[in-house]
Amino acid sequence: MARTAGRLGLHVFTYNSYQSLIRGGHTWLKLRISEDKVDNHGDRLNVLIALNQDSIERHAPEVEPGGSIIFNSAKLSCDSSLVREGVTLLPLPIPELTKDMGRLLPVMQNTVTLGALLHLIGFDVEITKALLSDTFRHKGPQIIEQNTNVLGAGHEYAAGQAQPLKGLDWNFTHKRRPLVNGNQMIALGAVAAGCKLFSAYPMSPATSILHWLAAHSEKVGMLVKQAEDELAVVNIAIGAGHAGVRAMCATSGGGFALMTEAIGMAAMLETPVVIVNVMRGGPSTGLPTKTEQGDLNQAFGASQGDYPRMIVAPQNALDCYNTTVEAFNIAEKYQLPVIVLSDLLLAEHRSTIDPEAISADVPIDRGEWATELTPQNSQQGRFRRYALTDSGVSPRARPGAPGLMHVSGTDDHDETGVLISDEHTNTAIRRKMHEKRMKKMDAVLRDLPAPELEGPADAEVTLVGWGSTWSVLQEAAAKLTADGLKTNQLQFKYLYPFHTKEAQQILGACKRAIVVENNYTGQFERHLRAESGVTIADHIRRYDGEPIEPTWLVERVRAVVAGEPEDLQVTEAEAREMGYHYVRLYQKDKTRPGKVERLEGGEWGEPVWNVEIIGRAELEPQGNLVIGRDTGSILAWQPREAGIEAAQ
Amino acid sequence: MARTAGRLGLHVFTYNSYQSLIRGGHTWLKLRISEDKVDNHGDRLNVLIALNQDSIERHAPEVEPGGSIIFNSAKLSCDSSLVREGVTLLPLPIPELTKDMGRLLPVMQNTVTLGALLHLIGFDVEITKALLSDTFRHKGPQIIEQNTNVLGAGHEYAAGQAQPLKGLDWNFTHKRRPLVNGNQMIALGAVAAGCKLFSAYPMSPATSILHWLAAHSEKVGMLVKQAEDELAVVNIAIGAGHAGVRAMCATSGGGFALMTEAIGMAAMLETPVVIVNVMRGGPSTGLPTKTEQGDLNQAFGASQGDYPRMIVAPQNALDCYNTTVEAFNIAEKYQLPVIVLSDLLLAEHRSTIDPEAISADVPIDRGEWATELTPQNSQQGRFRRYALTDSGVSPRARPGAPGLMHVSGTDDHDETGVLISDEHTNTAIRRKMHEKRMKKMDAVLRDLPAPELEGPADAEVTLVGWGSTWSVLQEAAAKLTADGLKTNQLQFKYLYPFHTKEAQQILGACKRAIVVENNYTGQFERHLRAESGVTIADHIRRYDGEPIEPTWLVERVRAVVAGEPEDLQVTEAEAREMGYHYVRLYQKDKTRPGKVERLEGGEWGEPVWNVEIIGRAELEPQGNLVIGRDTGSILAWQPREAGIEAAQ
Amino acid sequence: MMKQELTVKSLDGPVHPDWCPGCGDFGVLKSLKEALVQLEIRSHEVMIVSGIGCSSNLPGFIRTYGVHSLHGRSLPVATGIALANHALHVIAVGGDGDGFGIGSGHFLHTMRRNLNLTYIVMDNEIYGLTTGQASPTSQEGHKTKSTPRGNVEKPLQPLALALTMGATYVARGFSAEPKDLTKLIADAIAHRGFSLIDVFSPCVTFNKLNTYAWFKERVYKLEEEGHDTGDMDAALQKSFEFGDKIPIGLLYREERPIYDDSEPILQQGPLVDQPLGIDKETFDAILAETM
Amino acid sequence: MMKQELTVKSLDGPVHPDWCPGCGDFGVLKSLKEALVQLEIRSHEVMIVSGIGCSSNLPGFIRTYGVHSLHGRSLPVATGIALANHALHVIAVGGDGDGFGIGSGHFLHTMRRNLNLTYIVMDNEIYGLTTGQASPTSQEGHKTKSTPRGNVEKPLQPLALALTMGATYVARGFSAEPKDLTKLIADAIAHRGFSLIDVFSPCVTFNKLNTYAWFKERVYKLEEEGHDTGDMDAALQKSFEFGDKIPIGLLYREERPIYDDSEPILQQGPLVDQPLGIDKETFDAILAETM
Ligand SMILES: Cc1ncc(C[n+]2csc(CCOP(=O)(O)OP(=O)(O)O)c2C)c(N)n1
Ligand SMILES: Cc1ncc(C[n+]2csc(CCOP(=O)(O)OP(=O)(O)O)c2C)c(N)n1
Ligand code: SF4
Ligand code: SF4
Ligand SMILES: [Mg+2]
Ligand SMILES: [Mg+2]
Repeated sequence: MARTAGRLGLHVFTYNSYQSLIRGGHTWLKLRISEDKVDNHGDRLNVLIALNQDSIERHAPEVEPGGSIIFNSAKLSCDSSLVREGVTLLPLPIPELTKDMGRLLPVMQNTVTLGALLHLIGFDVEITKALLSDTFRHKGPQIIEQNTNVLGAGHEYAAGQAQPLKGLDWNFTHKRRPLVNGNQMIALGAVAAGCKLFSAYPMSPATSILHWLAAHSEKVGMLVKQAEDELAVVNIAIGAGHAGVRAMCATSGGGFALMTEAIGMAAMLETPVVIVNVMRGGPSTGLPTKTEQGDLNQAFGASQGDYPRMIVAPQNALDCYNTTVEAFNIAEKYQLPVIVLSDLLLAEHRSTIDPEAISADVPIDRGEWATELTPQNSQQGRFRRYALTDSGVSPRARPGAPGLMHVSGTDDHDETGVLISDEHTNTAIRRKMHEKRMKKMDAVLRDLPAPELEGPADAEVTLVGWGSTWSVLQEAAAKLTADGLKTNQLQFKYLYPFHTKEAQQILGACKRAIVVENNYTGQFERHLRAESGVTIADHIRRYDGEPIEPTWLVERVRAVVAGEPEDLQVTEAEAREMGYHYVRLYQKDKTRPGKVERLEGGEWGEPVWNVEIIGRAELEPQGNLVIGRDTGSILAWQPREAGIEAAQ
Repeated sequence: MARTAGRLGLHVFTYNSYQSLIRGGHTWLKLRISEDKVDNHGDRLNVLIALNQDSIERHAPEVEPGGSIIFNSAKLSCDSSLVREGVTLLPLPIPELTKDMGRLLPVMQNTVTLGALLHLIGFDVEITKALLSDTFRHKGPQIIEQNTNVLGAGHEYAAGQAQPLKGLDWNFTHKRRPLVNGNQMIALGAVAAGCKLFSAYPMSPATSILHWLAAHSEKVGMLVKQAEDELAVVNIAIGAGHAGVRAMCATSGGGFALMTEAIGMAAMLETPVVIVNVMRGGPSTGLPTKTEQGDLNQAFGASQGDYPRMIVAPQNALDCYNTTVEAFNIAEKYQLPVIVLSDLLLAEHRSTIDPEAISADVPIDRGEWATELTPQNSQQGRFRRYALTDSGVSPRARPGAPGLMHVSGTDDHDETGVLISDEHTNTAIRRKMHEKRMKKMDAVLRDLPAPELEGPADAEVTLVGWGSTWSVLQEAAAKLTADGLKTNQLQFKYLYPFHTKEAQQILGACKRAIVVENNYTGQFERHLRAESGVTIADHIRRYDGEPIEPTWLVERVRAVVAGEPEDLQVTEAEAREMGYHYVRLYQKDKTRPGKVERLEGGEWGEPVWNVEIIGRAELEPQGNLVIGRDTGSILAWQPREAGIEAAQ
Repeated sequence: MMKQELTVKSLDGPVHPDWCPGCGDFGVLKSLKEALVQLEIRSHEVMIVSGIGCSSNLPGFIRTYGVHSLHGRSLPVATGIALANHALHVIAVGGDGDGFGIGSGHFLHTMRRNLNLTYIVMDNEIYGLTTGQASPTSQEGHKTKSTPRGNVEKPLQPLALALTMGATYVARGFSAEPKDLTKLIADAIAHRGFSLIDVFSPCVTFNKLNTYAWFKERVYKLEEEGHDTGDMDAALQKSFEFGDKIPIGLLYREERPIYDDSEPILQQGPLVDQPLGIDKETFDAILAETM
Repeated sequence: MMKQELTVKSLDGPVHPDWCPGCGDFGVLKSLKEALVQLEIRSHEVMIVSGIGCSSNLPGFIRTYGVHSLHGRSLPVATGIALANHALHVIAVGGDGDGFGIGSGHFLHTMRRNLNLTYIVMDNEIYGLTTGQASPTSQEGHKTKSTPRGNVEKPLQPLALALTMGATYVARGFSAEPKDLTKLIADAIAHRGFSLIDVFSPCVTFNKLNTYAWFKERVYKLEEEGHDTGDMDAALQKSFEFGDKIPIGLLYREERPIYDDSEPILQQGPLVDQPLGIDKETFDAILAETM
């Protein structure tokens, strides 16, 4: 579907919600289509395609008036109490529609619904047919035919039953655009930047970089190595970097923790390496398939002592490409580790990019190299690998080059690499060598563009964000501005070294800033304060595993501006979610939450939600679940009759 | 010597400088004796005992007027140009003095000099003799006799040659005081707190905790386990903590890096554990035997995501004891990891403590436990190990207790421990569970005493420090105050959670604050700003591996107050140090630095030091070493004659 | 509530396993429950520790104490628990990636210690949870998502490694042979010392090479061949057999003193039951050492 | 300057080794230099990678390229270097704690890969640099600072492990037998594939048990016993011999394809010499996959 829209010349963004398990769970996919570039999945629903009863119950209420709900009427039903006014139902009798088309694979259900969807949103069914032909080419004409027939059946049936949605007036440019996710762009960026070795150990949501590069390895001339653990992974990359090739590795938070000691080593050896941390929900194993911007503390605090490095957080899929290229250049020019902080939102969600915006021809700066021993670069005939220079950068030598032999060590050392902790700890050399290493931070900063305000200069509100949330903030700011509250945006991409002065200047001039981020403690807000001294009083944070969404954000901004205190109580929708979890555990799928009532709940020590649990089939009440509004605790299960499992 | 002073009822502090190698290198020991409690080694030298020529050359100029230099005149000589006026030389003809005492071990040279020292500082030689008898009891009477004779010989000879130093008028209380270092106090604190399992992998400067506990294991009933690496170490400790015993592990920065993933796990499992990081010079392997306060970033940034934990930095040896006890109580009460940030300065340097100040009888708070399943602590017959409570603390169950079976997982989970990322990621439960965990931070903070100003309330200058530098700052503040610049001190021990409000209030009222710390980037200064928004403009930092010393600090404070810009140029003494390194490498020990001259050095692109290198025996000039004053680079070696190895 | 009925059903966890239908791990879970019932071990006396992986989800599916720890760290966590409370039956479980890849260092050294631990590895020759990359036991030539041209590393032989490192009970099971597997697990739990059971537990979703059929064609039972489980040389030889014929059953068993035997502190009962702190006399004696 | 005289002296590092007088590591350093001279390898073509430990200080004492990396990580760093530039002779060196303790996981998996690497372990059965704790090869009963009542863990047998994991050149040296050691090292460097030489290299300061005399009493030369270095079973048997008699010399040697052979990218020469970036055509083709 996304690719159909892409071929029609529309912009697409998809968001895929799935669980850390192989099968089952509640998984869904959001797809957003627009004529303009979209970099987030939004949070309004026009069409819901429900593949199971659960999806209907949970998402039907989200469909906007004027929208539609498509489902297989042979298996599912949609209670009209669940939908808002103005929403039309489009039940498809799938077995009937496809009965003449041979034995269908279960996934072909989806193809029927896709056909119906194409009608609803006014797309050309032939384009999708062509796409299916491309996709199933290797499976032979029979499969292609079956698929296109099934698609056609859905399309036709829908055309007979429902009107296309109103207000959708596409301008199909038919311009083809790549539909990519951030992980692909990091992988491709590494290829273009001349990375020759990629090492990895699988870890969601970074794994697809490994998969993509392994699959393309020969074609692009990159050696891809899975190793025994992340300790090996990062040390292999550093070894390769030391030998003179561009090398990268990728992981998520837990794997990154194992890499930290070696990151400090890279800085000490002055060896370039690019380390990608695709963040997911933490702490610990956390929420392996959910998004979070939760590893800034870890990235900054990686390894012991003070050492030079860069931390950068790309802002959208295309930026993943450019950031990766830049990461290699900084890493080699300054001979230090570069940490790229991406996240699950960027990594797994595909969007269209303009082909003009991306080019194979990228700048490559490999930094300073010595090629032979000279009086200037040597001391008593030995190469001064760690020459104390003004810039902090000392020319490297490629191992294998005649005459330039030296030892790079993790103990502190003199200009030729001789350990100063070994022979006689030398405080004077230590001081200057340490200063030399740290000097590079100033130079790196000078290479990086400063953050800039986007949107109206005279805004009432400035949304401050970092990394992947760029487009969400942008859209929210635009909406708020359109609705009368002038809002602009300051997005930080370069986290370390930090543009202290610029941050102070820009934020000092803002009327009211709000930091928006996808974590609990406000790691960036703290980082900003630490680096610039700028304290921002207001913040909006999300830490339930879901990305920040534009409409959600707009509402929160309004609440902040109105001075409404943050309400951490369990919402009605959340109480319902908790109810789903409870009945799934203890009543299998025979029941579901019904009415949800707010009680003062004196006897419970806190206000509570009283969630009625009803039978899924007959909708008969089965009992009540009492959920604390403050704590979120399941305080009691009160069965209507003793039948359904006993009280706690 | 230190113990002699201890037995005389004096206070002692020793500082031991050694290298990361087993043999050789330039090692020295500083010993400070006082009637009042001393917690640092100071930085003035009254008596120098030189065991080799190097020590004379390097340290003779440091001896204060009125002081004395003791050395073996059979092997060493002291050029009078090296000493300040008013310093007396006390050369000991050791072979002669001891020629009738049988074959001496080389270390007995030291015993002779010790005898001489006792005379100089007016100590009773008999006390030391008794100590030697105690020490060598297991070696038999012959050895004891030999040792006491040798000591006596030194004492007698000195008595015949020199007057005791002036101004030393000891009040010997003969009160015996334990002479301990921070590592011993951490070990003993763990014992007293009821730690039953200690796991470790050797790493300087934490190793002596392992040695001490291994040696005392049976006596104190603690299981001590060396494991294959730090990953195993921390996970063993967490496993033990989970099973219900108090458990601790200890390491330094590099080992800590390997522990970080598991620290996040402990927070997620809500398992108590105490992790000691004895900091040393970084980054990477760095300066293994030198001190630094360089791991605050790492401690704070350990592991991915947001999670509750405490970070605490003890302030002296005695405080190591109390801090360790407190660490266990916080860890168990709040079911979270506690990181103790000690450093080499505390760990390896011994000082006397008052025996009354330390007691075996310490408070032990094991937190909340469930002992049986009740309707309140269960749900559908299953223990709610992670009950969502107001305080954030959920009562634990000891594995093995009937009825309370549950699974503790690192994926996020519901109240009974069922993974919410597994069945159906539940954003509502996630949100409340995450909030519950983080709530503990507020509760921990309430348990911790806030930092307080020490010294005059109306001071002109406030020295702000953290952890081990407490006594150095205190002494410097006292000196400055005595010299007319009223100075007080604010020392931070609790780093996370942080006393934000108190820090703001206290520092807001200070006239001029200066942050003093033992690292390059000012990790605490940044932490303070991040946690409290308080920006302190002035700082004094040391990062050459040596601890901050009171007189050094006093001078720096004066410079800061006078508005003198920080000068990072190589000092004359440092140029000399660099010279020593150079000649050791390339001219073995045949030469040494002589005159050091400051040149503008136009041709070198920076001002330079011209260090004359002279023969050690004849003091004849051999050539010049040109050292950049800005970069510290060895710019050239200009041999006087072509004889000594060729130019670079 | 305290009284426990010893049935497989009573050991059911709160949730139904979310493994793919047909996953080999179902068989391992079932055999483990049956072994516990056979041994009449009460469920609160059991602690099951896992790492991360499909197989490592097992503790959530059985009603005992459990820790679902970090990828690769089940053995050190289990070690800590076993040292702290040796009255518990501590069982570590996990996958081949977890135990033989990222956890391989711990695997080696835990065996040297001969702690009283049972270690069950659900060996599917693949990384399941991360959707199908080569594992340390993947065969040469196996095309996976991380080795699209075929794996080129020699597969690790867990049983050979265990024998080399001093494990005192070394066996291989197959989740399609539930009776044998149950007996192997029961004997392993009863064994005093470190026991390893490497279980062929097919991943039906991501390993299309080492399927049930593939194993069925190849496995044969050591028991039926008169293999001498006390003969280290014979065991070593069998441990390398991995081709057209692959042995299952008990390879080797030996009685050796366990770690606890040589640790005086543990002679006084479980650590967790021992008193906290230090008496004044000992304390003063220790301080006196420093004066 | 470019012209290199191939003498042991020309391989001297900038500093004299700071090992204790009598330390076994002196012998290893000397044999390594001699092996390089014998093989006529130019010093700039050699990369020596170590971890942390007394033994790991070796790269500082020889004039070749060197990386003195992290404790336990010499093999992955060496792997990265060898993959990046297989024209270099990559030699990893370090101690028993470094290689068999904290680095044991890498040790196993590097051998599975059969990269063209030489690994020399200076095995002194102790942690030297940290002043004397038990190492994985410390013997049972050995009293060290961390095991004051005697070590209770079964010592790891590096050679058995290497054979089990597929190393293709497995040998043991003794630093007091410099001629044999030189030959073992030279052959190992010349060997195509992963070679391990476990060298008894006594720590005269902290290991008072496994002294020169202790080893001299026990070691015997495999060569002189007619040992067949192509016989895996015989090698395995010898690899466990560690008592009154301990074999030294080459245990096993085998020619197997090395990692590079199966990696098409490396057929085009060292990675470090290959062009950077991607041509427009391939780039466009890749983008087209996503449209
Ligand atoms: C430190 C770390 N690295 C990587 C991962 C990602 N990860 C989760 S499970 C797994 C491998 C699973 O394979 P295996 O242990 O064989 O278990 P299976 O799923 O096959 O049962 C990996 C790599 C992780 N959770 N933590
Ligand atoms: C991560 C980490 N843990 C611990 C250490 C401390 N450490 C340095 S060397 C060493 C062991 C040395 O033993 P071995 O490898 O046998 O070398 P040897 O000194 O005996 O030659 C240890 C534990 C370290 N540097 N890094
Ligand atoms: S992916 Fe494989 S291992 Fe995981 S549950 Fe499915 S079949 Fe089992
Ligand atoms: S401590 Fe031991 S291993 Fe280290 S240099 Fe001395 S003798 Fe060698
Ligand atoms: Mg597996
Ligand atoms: Mg060793």
